[in-house]
Amino acid sequence: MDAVNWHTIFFWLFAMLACGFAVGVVVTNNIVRMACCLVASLGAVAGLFFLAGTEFVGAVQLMVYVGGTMVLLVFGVMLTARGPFVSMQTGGGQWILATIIGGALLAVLLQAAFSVPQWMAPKPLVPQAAPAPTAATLGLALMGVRVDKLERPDPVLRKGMSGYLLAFEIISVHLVVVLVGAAYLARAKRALGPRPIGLGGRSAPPLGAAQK
Amino acid sequence: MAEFLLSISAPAWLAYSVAALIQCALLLAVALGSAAISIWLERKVSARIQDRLGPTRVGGRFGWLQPPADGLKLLCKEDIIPAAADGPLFRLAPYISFCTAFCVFLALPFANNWVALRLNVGVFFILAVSGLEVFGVILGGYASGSKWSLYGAMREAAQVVSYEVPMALCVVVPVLIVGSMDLVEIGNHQAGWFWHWHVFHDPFTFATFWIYMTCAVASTNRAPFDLAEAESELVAGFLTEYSGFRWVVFFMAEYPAMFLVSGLASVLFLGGWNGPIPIASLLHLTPAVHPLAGWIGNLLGMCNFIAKGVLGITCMIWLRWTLPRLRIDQVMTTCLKYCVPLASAMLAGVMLWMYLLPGGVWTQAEQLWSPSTVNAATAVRREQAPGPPRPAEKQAHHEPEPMDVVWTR
Amino acid sequence: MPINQVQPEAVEFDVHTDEMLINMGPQHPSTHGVLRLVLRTDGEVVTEVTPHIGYLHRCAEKIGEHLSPRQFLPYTDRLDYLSAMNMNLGWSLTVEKLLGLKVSEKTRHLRVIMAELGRIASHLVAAGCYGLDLGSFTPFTWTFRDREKILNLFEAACGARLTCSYITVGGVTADLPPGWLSQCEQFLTEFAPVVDELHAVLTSNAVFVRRTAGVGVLPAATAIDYGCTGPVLRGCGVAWDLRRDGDPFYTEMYDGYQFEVIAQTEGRYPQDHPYPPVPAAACLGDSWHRFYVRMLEVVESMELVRQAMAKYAAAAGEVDKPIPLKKKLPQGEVYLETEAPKGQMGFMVKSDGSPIPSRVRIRSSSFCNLSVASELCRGVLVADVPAIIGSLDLVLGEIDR
Amino acid sequence: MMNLLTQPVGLSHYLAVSAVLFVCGFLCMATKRNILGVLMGIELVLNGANLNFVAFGSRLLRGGTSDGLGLDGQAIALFVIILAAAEAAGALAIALNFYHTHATVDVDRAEELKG
Repeated sequence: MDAVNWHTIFFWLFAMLACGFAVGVVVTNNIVRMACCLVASLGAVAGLFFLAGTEFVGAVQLMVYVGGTMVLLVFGVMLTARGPFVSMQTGGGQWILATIIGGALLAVLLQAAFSVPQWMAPKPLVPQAAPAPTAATLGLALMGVRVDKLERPDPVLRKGMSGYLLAFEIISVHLVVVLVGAAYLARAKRALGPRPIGLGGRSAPPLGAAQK
Repeated sequence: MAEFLLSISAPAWLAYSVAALIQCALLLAVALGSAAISIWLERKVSARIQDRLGPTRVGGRFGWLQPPADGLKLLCKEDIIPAAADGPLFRLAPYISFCTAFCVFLALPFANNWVALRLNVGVFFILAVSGLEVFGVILGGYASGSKWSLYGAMREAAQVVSYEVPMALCVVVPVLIVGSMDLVEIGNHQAGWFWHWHVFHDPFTFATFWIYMTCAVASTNRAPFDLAEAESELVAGFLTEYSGFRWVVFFMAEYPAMFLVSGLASVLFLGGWNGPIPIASLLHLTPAVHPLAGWIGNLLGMCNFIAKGVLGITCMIWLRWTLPRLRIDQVMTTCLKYCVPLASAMLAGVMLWMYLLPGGVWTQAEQLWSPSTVNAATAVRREQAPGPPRPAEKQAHHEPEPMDVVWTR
Repeated sequence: MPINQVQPEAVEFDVHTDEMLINMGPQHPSTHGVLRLVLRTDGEVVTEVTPHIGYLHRCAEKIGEHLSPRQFLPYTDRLDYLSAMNMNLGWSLTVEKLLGLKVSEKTRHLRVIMAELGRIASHLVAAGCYGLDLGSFTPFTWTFRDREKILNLFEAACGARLTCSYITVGGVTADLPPGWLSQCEQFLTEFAPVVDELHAVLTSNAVFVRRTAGVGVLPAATAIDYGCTGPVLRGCGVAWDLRRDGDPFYTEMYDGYQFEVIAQTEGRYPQDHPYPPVPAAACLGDSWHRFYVRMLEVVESMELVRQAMAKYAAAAGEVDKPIPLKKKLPQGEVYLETEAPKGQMGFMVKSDGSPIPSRVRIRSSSFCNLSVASELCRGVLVADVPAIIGSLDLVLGEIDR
Repeated sequence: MMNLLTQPVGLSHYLAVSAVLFVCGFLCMATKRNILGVLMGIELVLNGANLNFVAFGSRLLRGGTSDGLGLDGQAIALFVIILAAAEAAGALAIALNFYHTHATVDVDRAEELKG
């Protein structure tokens, strides 16, 4: 009772949330509820990131993933969710097959996760090794400067000072390309025929002016 | 708090739980209190604008008790869930909104180091979590099973996601000046007289502040950007089918969000707890003199901070009751064609300024006019700043400079 | 967003969604009563608007065929209930024309006072509600504050605020009480600066201009084809006002009055000077012009009230008393249109010689103005629908009768 | 139970959570017929992988002076998140287009290219 490990407690809390909602995503058939479960699951994973001491990644997860991507996804769900398409049943056979394969995969992964004794529990933290502010080092790493590697006592590990500038640039360009591409793809052309409206079929007023 | 409990030999788990609960309760009080005060303020300010008196009877002449009375009335209302609604999601949605609005307060500092959770990515955390509030609205709108609600939800999604971009760009500006995303550090960086505020740092930050306020109004869904609940178009938007308690919960999310964006504006641009006049340091109410004095100084700072937040809310209310509502395409145009490019330009401008003229306008001015009588705070700041612009022949060797700067923080 | 810039029929949408049919009304905050609009929408874009009416039908015309004209008068209050005085006037003049009755000078000027005050009251509602339609609540309270002052004047004159039944066949129900004219003068003095305030928060407000200028453009030819009248027609630049161009039996009521028809002709408004200039984005016939015409008419009506008060005070004699309740009507048929605040209000009375008309028909201005709504709302955004409907200034009591 | 709460949590536990997420995502991809459901499965899988990267890169979990992946883990996680966002945008555009042409979001109905 004397040594409640808060890290452990919150880990279990977030882990249960993440796993539970992930299972929820699988078992729900309603696409909107699936999206909600996914949001909750991803949010819990962000909590795990915070627990692991990577606050920046956690915040990015919340902002980009949960805030951005999921809104996008929900948007998509709403645009396409109509009556009969909201839930689509999958055949029992497929379910069984998928469960078997998934179960096998899970077993392998769990076995691997718990197979290394050093991974089971951390060695006591050396006070000096308390996590330094990550955002600045991470930012510098993205700009190609690896200040974190300077600290390494082992000269062998100090090698590979190169950061992620190229990757960063490529991803930036990639993002732009994807945005443009997505905007182009999502367009759908459709010509509206004249619709009978109200009285008389006279030519409509210059509505173009209404769109200024 | 926890340390105090530990010192009277309470068990560790109890000490931490109690401390956490107290902080939660305090934050909840702030969130709900800000909602109550904002609602009262909204009624009174709008009444004044409209040549009315507003609430005058509940709780004395000024109608102080109007918000609780409103709440009580709404709690007594019938709780309706439309037949076409998606029950669980419909019930869940308001709480998502409220929880995220409340969660943001975790990282909002009220005075020097008076913050529930001091994160080194505080600004970013706040932006990220406040962006989640839209989820409750989208879900509520979708789950209501009403077309008007769906419209509201769609508008909200489009608007909030878009306005996050310029808002983040604006928020980056103070972060750039301070070199930290820690809100406490950003606030402390502006200590002293009001000309140390970031809004007066240089012309670009001044412009950024107004862009930020525009985006803040838009991201909290206040008029003239209140398209998600536009009552003359969408009946009540995503709130159409909500009634009673759940409706209250949505409002309990909206008003704290207003306080939050004003509070964030105050920390980022308006000095946070550092007043126009540094009362605390003038009265020697600093921890260096006595811990209690520091505590009182912080209390004054908190009052200062809250006053700025309320001022921000008042401005938003003023705006709401003055302007007509924009159309959805105009809202998006404002964001994508004006706010984003302007904010980007301001960011670039601040970068340039930081490089060419480190420190703010007033630092430069002080330096120019009286180099000998620079006060201590400015000296410290100059020490942290990248130093005066170097002569042209040294410009070639400036590459390691930014790194040094960031790294020394 | 160049939607249907050239060819209104061929619309190309970017991300288009499923077509949705939405009921706007009859319980919608911005349909001004119980109008029901069925919107066919694609996302935010409205492709078709179909008005459905009749929720307020009270058989007014049929009732008129069972009552004598004076008994029918209170029913006319309920046609355009925002300007009951003008409805009373239209009906009374129609019956008077059938009777061949001429009212005295004093009565004539009193009627002008009331009709123009009614016009101001109605336009104030239109302006305030239009602000409300665009999401601005404050002007609404301001206009209603000043409308209340007009209603106070009405109450002082006839005892009723909304359903006045004051101008009646043959005259008015009672002469003005002592001190009424000075009260009215005081109101006009107090009200003049409010108009400027309204121009500040609405007419010249940047957001307001963006929401209304170029929205719902109604070409003059279409307006005439659909029978649009009143400020809707004058907003298209057609200088047509029955107070000047109407039936002589009606126009002679305004004999000796100085006023101009408010419409932008040759690129300018007659009262251009002290009011906000026409913004560059506005084009003739759009919602902004319709609103602007109403605001200018308010000022003009104030001027008319001032003139009428002077003439009334100067006129000798008594005001006319109403005709006997069951007075026999001469055989014949009369149709007369008057310039009500919302447009041309026409009453038709046919009599076979008995005190009770054998046929009563009412031509409602809002009805014709509404009919153009589906033309105006094609291809606009959802938010523009209230902006357009509001600019038509409809009142359902008059449409459904 | 109490034992569970007092014991420190190590890397393995994070890996286990990530495994669960990964498998759930996999199952989602395998069993959902809705194109958006499949997309959500992909997001889950990516998140499972991300959790691995972060856990391996975390000093807190390793303890001592060992850095493991160190900053690299975080950087890769960041890239994954950003690329996932890009992927979601692209996939959603495809889904919308698919919906417009087929009036359904059922992936089993996309069979024009079947030989």
